Amino acid sequence: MPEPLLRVDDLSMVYQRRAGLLGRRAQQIRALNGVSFSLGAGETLGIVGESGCGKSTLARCILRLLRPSGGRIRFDGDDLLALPDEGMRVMRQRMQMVLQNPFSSLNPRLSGFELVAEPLRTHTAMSRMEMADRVASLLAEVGLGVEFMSRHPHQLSGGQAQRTALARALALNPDFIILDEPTSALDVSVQAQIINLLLGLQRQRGLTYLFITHDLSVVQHISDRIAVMYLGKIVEETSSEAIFANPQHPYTQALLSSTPVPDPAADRQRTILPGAVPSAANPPSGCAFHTRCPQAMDICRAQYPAARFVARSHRVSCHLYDESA
Amino acid sequence: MKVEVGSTLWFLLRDRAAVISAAFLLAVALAAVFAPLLTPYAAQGMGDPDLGSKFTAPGIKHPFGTDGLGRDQVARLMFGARRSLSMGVLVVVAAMIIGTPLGLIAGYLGGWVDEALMRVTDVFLAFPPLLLAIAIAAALGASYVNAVAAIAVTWWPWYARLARAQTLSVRERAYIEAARGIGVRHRVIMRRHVLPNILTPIVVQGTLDVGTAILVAAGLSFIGLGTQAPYADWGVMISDGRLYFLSGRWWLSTFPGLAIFLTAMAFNFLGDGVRIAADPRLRRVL
Amino acid sequence: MALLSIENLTVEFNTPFGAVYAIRGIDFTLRKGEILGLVGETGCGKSVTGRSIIGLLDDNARITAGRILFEDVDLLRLSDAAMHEVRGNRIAMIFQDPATALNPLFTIGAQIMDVLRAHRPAKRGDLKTDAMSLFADVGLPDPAQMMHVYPHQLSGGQQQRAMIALSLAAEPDVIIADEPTTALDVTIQAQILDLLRVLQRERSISVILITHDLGIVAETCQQVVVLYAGRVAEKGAVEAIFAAPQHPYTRGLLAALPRPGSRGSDLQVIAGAVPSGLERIAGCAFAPRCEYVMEICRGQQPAFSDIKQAHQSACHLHETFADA
Amino acid sequence: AQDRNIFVYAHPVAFPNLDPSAGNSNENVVMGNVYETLTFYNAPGSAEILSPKLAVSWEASDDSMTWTFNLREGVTFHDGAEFNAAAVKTALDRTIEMGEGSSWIFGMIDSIEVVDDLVVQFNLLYPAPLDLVLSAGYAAWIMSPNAAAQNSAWFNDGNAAGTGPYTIASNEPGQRMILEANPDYWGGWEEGQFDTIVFEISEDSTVLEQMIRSGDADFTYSLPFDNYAPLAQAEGVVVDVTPSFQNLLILLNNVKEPSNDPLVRQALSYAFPYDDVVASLYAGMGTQSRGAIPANMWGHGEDLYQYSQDLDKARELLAEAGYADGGLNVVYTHVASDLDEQQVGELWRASLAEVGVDLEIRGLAWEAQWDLAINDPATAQDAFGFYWWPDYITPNSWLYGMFRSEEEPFFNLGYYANPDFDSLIDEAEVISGTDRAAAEAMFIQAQQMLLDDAAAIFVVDLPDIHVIRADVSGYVNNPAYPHVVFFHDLSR
Amino acid sequence: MTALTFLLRRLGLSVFVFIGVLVLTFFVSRVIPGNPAALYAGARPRPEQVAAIKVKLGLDKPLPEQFLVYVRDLLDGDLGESYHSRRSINTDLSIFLPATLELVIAAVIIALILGIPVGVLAGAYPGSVFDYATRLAAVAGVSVPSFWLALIAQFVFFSTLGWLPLGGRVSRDISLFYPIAAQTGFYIIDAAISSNWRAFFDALHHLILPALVLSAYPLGITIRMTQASMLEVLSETYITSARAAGISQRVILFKLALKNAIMPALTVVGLSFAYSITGAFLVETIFSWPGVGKYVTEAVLNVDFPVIIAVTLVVTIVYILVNLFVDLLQALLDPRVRLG
Ligand SMILES: Nc1ncnc2c1ncn2[C@@H]1O[C@H](COP(=O)(O)OP(=O)(O)OP(=O)(O)O)[C@@H](O)[C@H]1O
Ligand SMILES: Nc1ncnc2c1ncn2[C@@H]1O[C@H](COP(=O)(O)OP(=O)(O)OP(=O)(O)O)[C@@H](O)[C@H]1O
Ligand SMILES: [Mg+2]
Ligand SMILES: [Mg+2]
Repeated sequence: MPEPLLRVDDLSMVYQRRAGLLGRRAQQIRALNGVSFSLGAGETLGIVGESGCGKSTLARCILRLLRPSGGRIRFDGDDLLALPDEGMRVMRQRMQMVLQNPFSSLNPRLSGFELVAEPLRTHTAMSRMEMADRVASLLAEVGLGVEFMSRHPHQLSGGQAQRTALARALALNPDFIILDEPTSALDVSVQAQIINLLLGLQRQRGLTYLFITHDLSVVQHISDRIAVMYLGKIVEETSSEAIFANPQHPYTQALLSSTPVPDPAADRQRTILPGAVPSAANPPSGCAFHTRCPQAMDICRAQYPAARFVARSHRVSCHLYDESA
Repeated sequence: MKVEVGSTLWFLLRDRAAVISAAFLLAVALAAVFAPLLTPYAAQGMGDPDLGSKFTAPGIKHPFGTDGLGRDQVARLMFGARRSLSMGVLVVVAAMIIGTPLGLIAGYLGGWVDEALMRVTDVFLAFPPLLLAIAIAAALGASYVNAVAAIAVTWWPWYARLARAQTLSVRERAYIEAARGIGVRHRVIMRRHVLPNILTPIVVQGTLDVGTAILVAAGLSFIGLGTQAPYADWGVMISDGRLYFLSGRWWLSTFPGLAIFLTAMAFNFLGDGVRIAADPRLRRVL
Repeated sequence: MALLSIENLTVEFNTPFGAVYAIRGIDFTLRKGEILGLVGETGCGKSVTGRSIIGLLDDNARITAGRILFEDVDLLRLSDAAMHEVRGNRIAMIFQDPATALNPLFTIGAQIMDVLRAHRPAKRGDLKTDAMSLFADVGLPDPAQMMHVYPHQLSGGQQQRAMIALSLAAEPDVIIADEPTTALDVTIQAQILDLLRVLQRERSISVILITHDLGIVAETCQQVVVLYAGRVAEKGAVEAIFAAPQHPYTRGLLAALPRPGSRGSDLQVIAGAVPSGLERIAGCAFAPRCEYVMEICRGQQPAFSDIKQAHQSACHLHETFADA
Repeated sequence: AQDRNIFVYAHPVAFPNLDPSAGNSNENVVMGNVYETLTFYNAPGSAEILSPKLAVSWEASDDSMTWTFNLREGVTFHDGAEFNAAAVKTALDRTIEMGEGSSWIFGMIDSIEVVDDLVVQFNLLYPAPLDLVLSAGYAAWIMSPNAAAQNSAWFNDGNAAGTGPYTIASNEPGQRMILEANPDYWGGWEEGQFDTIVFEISEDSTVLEQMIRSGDADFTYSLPFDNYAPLAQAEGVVVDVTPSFQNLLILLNNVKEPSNDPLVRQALSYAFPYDDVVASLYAGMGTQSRGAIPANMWGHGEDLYQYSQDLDKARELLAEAGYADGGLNVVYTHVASDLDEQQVGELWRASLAEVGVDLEIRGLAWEAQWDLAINDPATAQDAFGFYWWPDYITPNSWLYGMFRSEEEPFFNLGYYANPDFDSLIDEAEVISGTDRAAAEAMFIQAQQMLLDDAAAIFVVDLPDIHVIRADVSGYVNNPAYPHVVFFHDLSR
Repeated sequence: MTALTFLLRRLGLSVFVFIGVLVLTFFVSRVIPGNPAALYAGARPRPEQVAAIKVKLGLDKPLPEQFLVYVRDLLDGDLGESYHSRRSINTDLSIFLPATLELVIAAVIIALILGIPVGVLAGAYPGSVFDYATRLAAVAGVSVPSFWLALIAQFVFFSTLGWLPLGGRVSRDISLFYPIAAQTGFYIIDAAISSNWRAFFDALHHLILPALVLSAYPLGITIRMTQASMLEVLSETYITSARAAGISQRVILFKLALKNAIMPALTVVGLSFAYSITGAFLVETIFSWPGVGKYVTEAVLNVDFPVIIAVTLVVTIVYILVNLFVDLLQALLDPRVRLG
């Protein structure tokens, strides 16, 4: 098996939040707790999970916008965590990111040209003319005309802004793009446009995506494989088809049943999970899900279930499958 | 605070108080600049006495009367405007130039740099400002420039604080993270992404502050630590006239006082106008 | 029985760039005890409709035409004082982000007692019992404790429950819920929607549920009104509309949703973008994006077709069909 | 209690230091009524220069080296202690030992001896007019031995024990001080005298003026000169103008370019607008100085040369000094809060501009101004606005104080150095006790040297201007005790 | 975390600020030109005297050593002696500080009592005539030079109308016949606790004009801040939701919104309070009010640096305390702020 493009091993991240007015007492927030996965070139991995489960933290750690507190990240053979700062800065040419809210991820003071040209300016020695050409072709690639070079973000619609953000991410011909909820802020009709665009780009350029979202139906549409996160851990990972057809983890099952289906005739036997997602500052013992799990057992309170393969490339962390392993 | 220049201007122009204020300030500035052309008493404006018309009450010849050395008060006011206005503006500009980068760096870099810079700022903030200004002006010697420097020294921490607070919020914006994700250097991020986005509230604050700076400068001049004779600024004029105020020569302090009052008001209205116009949440006022 | 009916409601906003035509004449009816879904994309006027009903539009709003009949009284003609009586008492409202809709500086208990007090002067003891029973009704744990808890000490779902308790305090007939679950996680969303359904059933409260999620409408509502650019595109019973959407916009919306099993394929899209609120629209607002667009669409605004009583669509296509 | 006879003195500054050994400033207005000196300097125009106070008579040895004072009998201090020779020695020894304030006026005293209960003898180091010295308005006060044992803080907390007609009843620092009559005063009391004195302190002359106008105060001074004329018209108010012992000079820097050139100094003197200053700034109430020593003092020379404004002459002199085309910059410093000094500068500047001299006016704190002058003559100001008044009343105070050359100048801040001048005034001082006429001639000759050298610009002999309510009788200004009102002399 | 430990921690942090101010003042005050020994010596000292005093005061020693000596005395609670008045600074401040505090507190109370309701209403009815009038008043308040306003006020209320006294803290008659027994140094309080009502009303009478003049700035600020934060708060969703729940305008404005809006106003008023203590000096001079501002201004002009340092330190402490108070108040008002 060839080395995957991205390989994350046992990644963990603890935020030290200063508490109180003086900030003398640190509060520890375990945002990531032993996350491992790998991603082959040209593949799309979807990450789903509820708010605060650590999706964005994962993205930031991979790009090393944050320094993880443990684990390893290998990108195309390089150990990202071992790279010097300047090396990492250069490495970022190959890995880009598109964020949830297109408006807040575009500097309101810059024009479309300046925004898209910024990566070029940072990493290449192109002349302004060359940059203008390149920006125009990038904009065309995401479906925007040259007039968008002079538009400022507030003059854009949500879809246009997200396209601009994409053009910016594509500027340096990256291999790998992290998409952190790129469509959550958009309307359905616009969401469809962006998803189509992403799919098209992937086909043309052979891009590798890490696609983060909390919307199961979106993620399954675009991903080859899906990882479900709960409170800093991946609880289940399998192919996009299997997640719908054969969800194993009780959380995944609940998630599926909670997701509204636009069909009043659909057969509805909901599992409504009680309670709220526990705080990462203060996670439950054992399996973090046991506080809400309809099938919780004694062992769940005491011990975190190790990941097991219930099928080929179907990984679950749940004590329910202890025997079957 | 996202600013759309167009709509800000539109709202600003709808704010009658701000427009009148801007017009008033423009008039004062023009009167100051073209004072030699506008008054027949230009030499008196710059200090030459005319003992023959000492303490003339306001009348046709001298609409605002004359002072103890017989100088036309209108001319004195016009020439005084040069100093009073420029003192206010220079103080604020100097304070901004010192404070903004410090606050930006502290806010952006955080950590011990922030800690150190902010503690220094705290010390300057805790220092009674007028007292510090007086002490510095006294230490440097009384003069126009020193008064500006003295007040600016007490003023920059406010801008450092404001710039830091703004930076802290801008730093959390996704576009900063996006820029870092692209690999843009910190220096460039600070200059290109943070600075322009924190500038609006700082400039708004600056506009508001000019009025107050003029007041403080007038206070320093009032106790003799500002502009030196034979020149005068408005604070000096109030101070010089004060001894005679209740003894029938009311015009000496009244007019320069009014000048300061109206000018400070105009800056406040203008600043308020800009603040409101630039902040969509506040636009309801108009 | 029509509890609330909106007739030709038209709302504009004054802005520096001219008038924003937020609502361009909408009609729909809410019946007693039903949940009506108001769906549409961003900016199509959902919230403005909701706020018009309860009389809390921004200061720069102008209602230029229409009536809002509540038990046959036109709310738009009520005096401030009379409208004040309606608010909370007869019609209540829940907001999108419970974190911002609760006053951070007062305990949940204090806030609910303020509402109770506003509607019937009573002794503190009574208020407290009532407040606690309301907390119990919306499924908040430990109601007594809730009296002393501040909003930030609750989770998002609990905050929204508290908000719902607040809106129930004066036993209103209608609750307008403006995207009550958009800020919440799916699992929590399911809880809240469930709560709304229970309340509707048990107290026979009518609900206007504003959302942009067709899934929620399908699962929760009996009736649905689809808005597009400040107009009603299609309205009717949920089953009818989802089974056979008539308006090209509704069809487009449904088709644009990713569905299980469609992985990797291109989604259907509605080309173009929603018209700006600044534009006056002569014909059908959807015409520029409509794949079935005809000559007439650009010049004349379509009226509702009477497909069935329970299902109406504003599209010339059906008129053509009907004529034909 | 309201039937008290109250006199209100609206006073322009707070009392800095109430220790009679150390205070040498405005607190003299309190000291002069609470404490007394051995001798008293009479107001000019009296038959005698001195009159007895706590001493009833005194005599000097022929060489003026030993002075014997016979003290007044039956005097007690406020604290009950008896006034006698020992008390005098204790008090003056304290002052000399502390060495603060004006105590240096006792520099000639070698020792003080108690000869008898009421006889005290002073042995001097060099001949000096000790009777004059002991009449001084500063440092010569006699306090009770108990008080002498206290430190400055005790006095400054509002305590006092002298022999004077009044005692301090209460002190609200910075605001108000109340004196009450000492019923046992040796001078006795008569009907109509004031039993309560209130000092109302306000730095704001406007307040002072309003108080005297409205009858809220009986006495004040230090109003702007321009305000006296209208005030004199007001009913029930008398504006009392008499010559003082104080004058205003502008010390010119005698060692620094360009004013080290006598021609330049003369030109500066000729360019000074004397008439405008006297007539306009001082509202005609002062007189242009003639030499250094004011007119009401012996040693004043009525025939001395007096500069007057003559711009042509000034131009000529400048041309002669090599400044035909102007290009001369002169820095004038004044006390920042002193509007009179400032306006002197403004008027002078306008005149100087006409002869091509550029005057820069700089207002400074007195300490800063003094510091600038004393540090280094090369960086000092060129012209220094300067008031002078004598510590005890002798003409040499002006000449010695401001113009005698010194190793390290202290108040000779124009750095005037002329050995002939020095020896002349030294000799005059020695003979002044024995041959007043000869000494006076020598002082006048010395002043002529100053005028020839244009060592300074002698601007104006200042008046003492006091405003007093008309219904108060018995007031006579005594410039030897500046602004002191001897309340015991007054009645309503 | 209890309020006590919070206080202790905050104070701990303040110590740094305090030391910074101390160092800064000490060295700034020593570079002011002038000769403190000469000042100490009196009006016209002899060179020998000055030299002797220099030694006596330790001014001949190197600066760091002088600083250490100063700090040692300071730790003993001794602020030193004024070179100018030769009085103990502790005593002086015990007289002048209460005088200033009395004035400044009165001004701040006026500002809050008047400013908050006015600001609330102005914020509630934007665009109304009342709003415009209020804006004008608020801007006028922050723009008027206090020393000029003081002159005008004297002209109107003393010279023209004769209603109020020209200056001072109490009338002479009170000092002579009904003296106030000093306890706190606040005349109003001292007179009240000794039931000296004549003195009480007289002191109040003297306080009105300077306090009003001094309140112009904090009043303007209070109105402005309250109005601005009201505007902001009133557009918050929780206010809309309170309206939707049918809560009356009065409750919304003065209970629900005000609690959210009041903090910024209190914060700036707190700051202006601390600053007024020295900033009030012009007004103090004009009203012959024997306060700290006047005291320290004179000290600066006289290079009386023990006084300069002492007053700076005292004002810094007041500043720190006021800030602390405002923080505590905020913690009290806002449950989200944890006293951690
Ligand atoms: N800078 C930070 N400091 C401290 N804690 C943080 C920080 N950023 C995130 N967290 C915490 O870490 C946890 C994971 O946050 P993260 O943003 O990765 O979640 P997410 O899955 O992206 O959620 P969402 O769906 O809301 O975007 C949360 O509990 C969050 O509160
Ligand atoms: N105060 C206002 N001033 C100007 N325009 C407004 C105002 N409030 C709303 N609008 C405009 O009215 C239109 C309808 O807004 P509304 O808030 O009802 O949309 P919505 O359907 O609720 O959208 P969303 O899903 O984003 O909440 C939008 O174009 C909006 O910009
Ligand atoms: Mg996230
Ligand atoms: Mg909405």
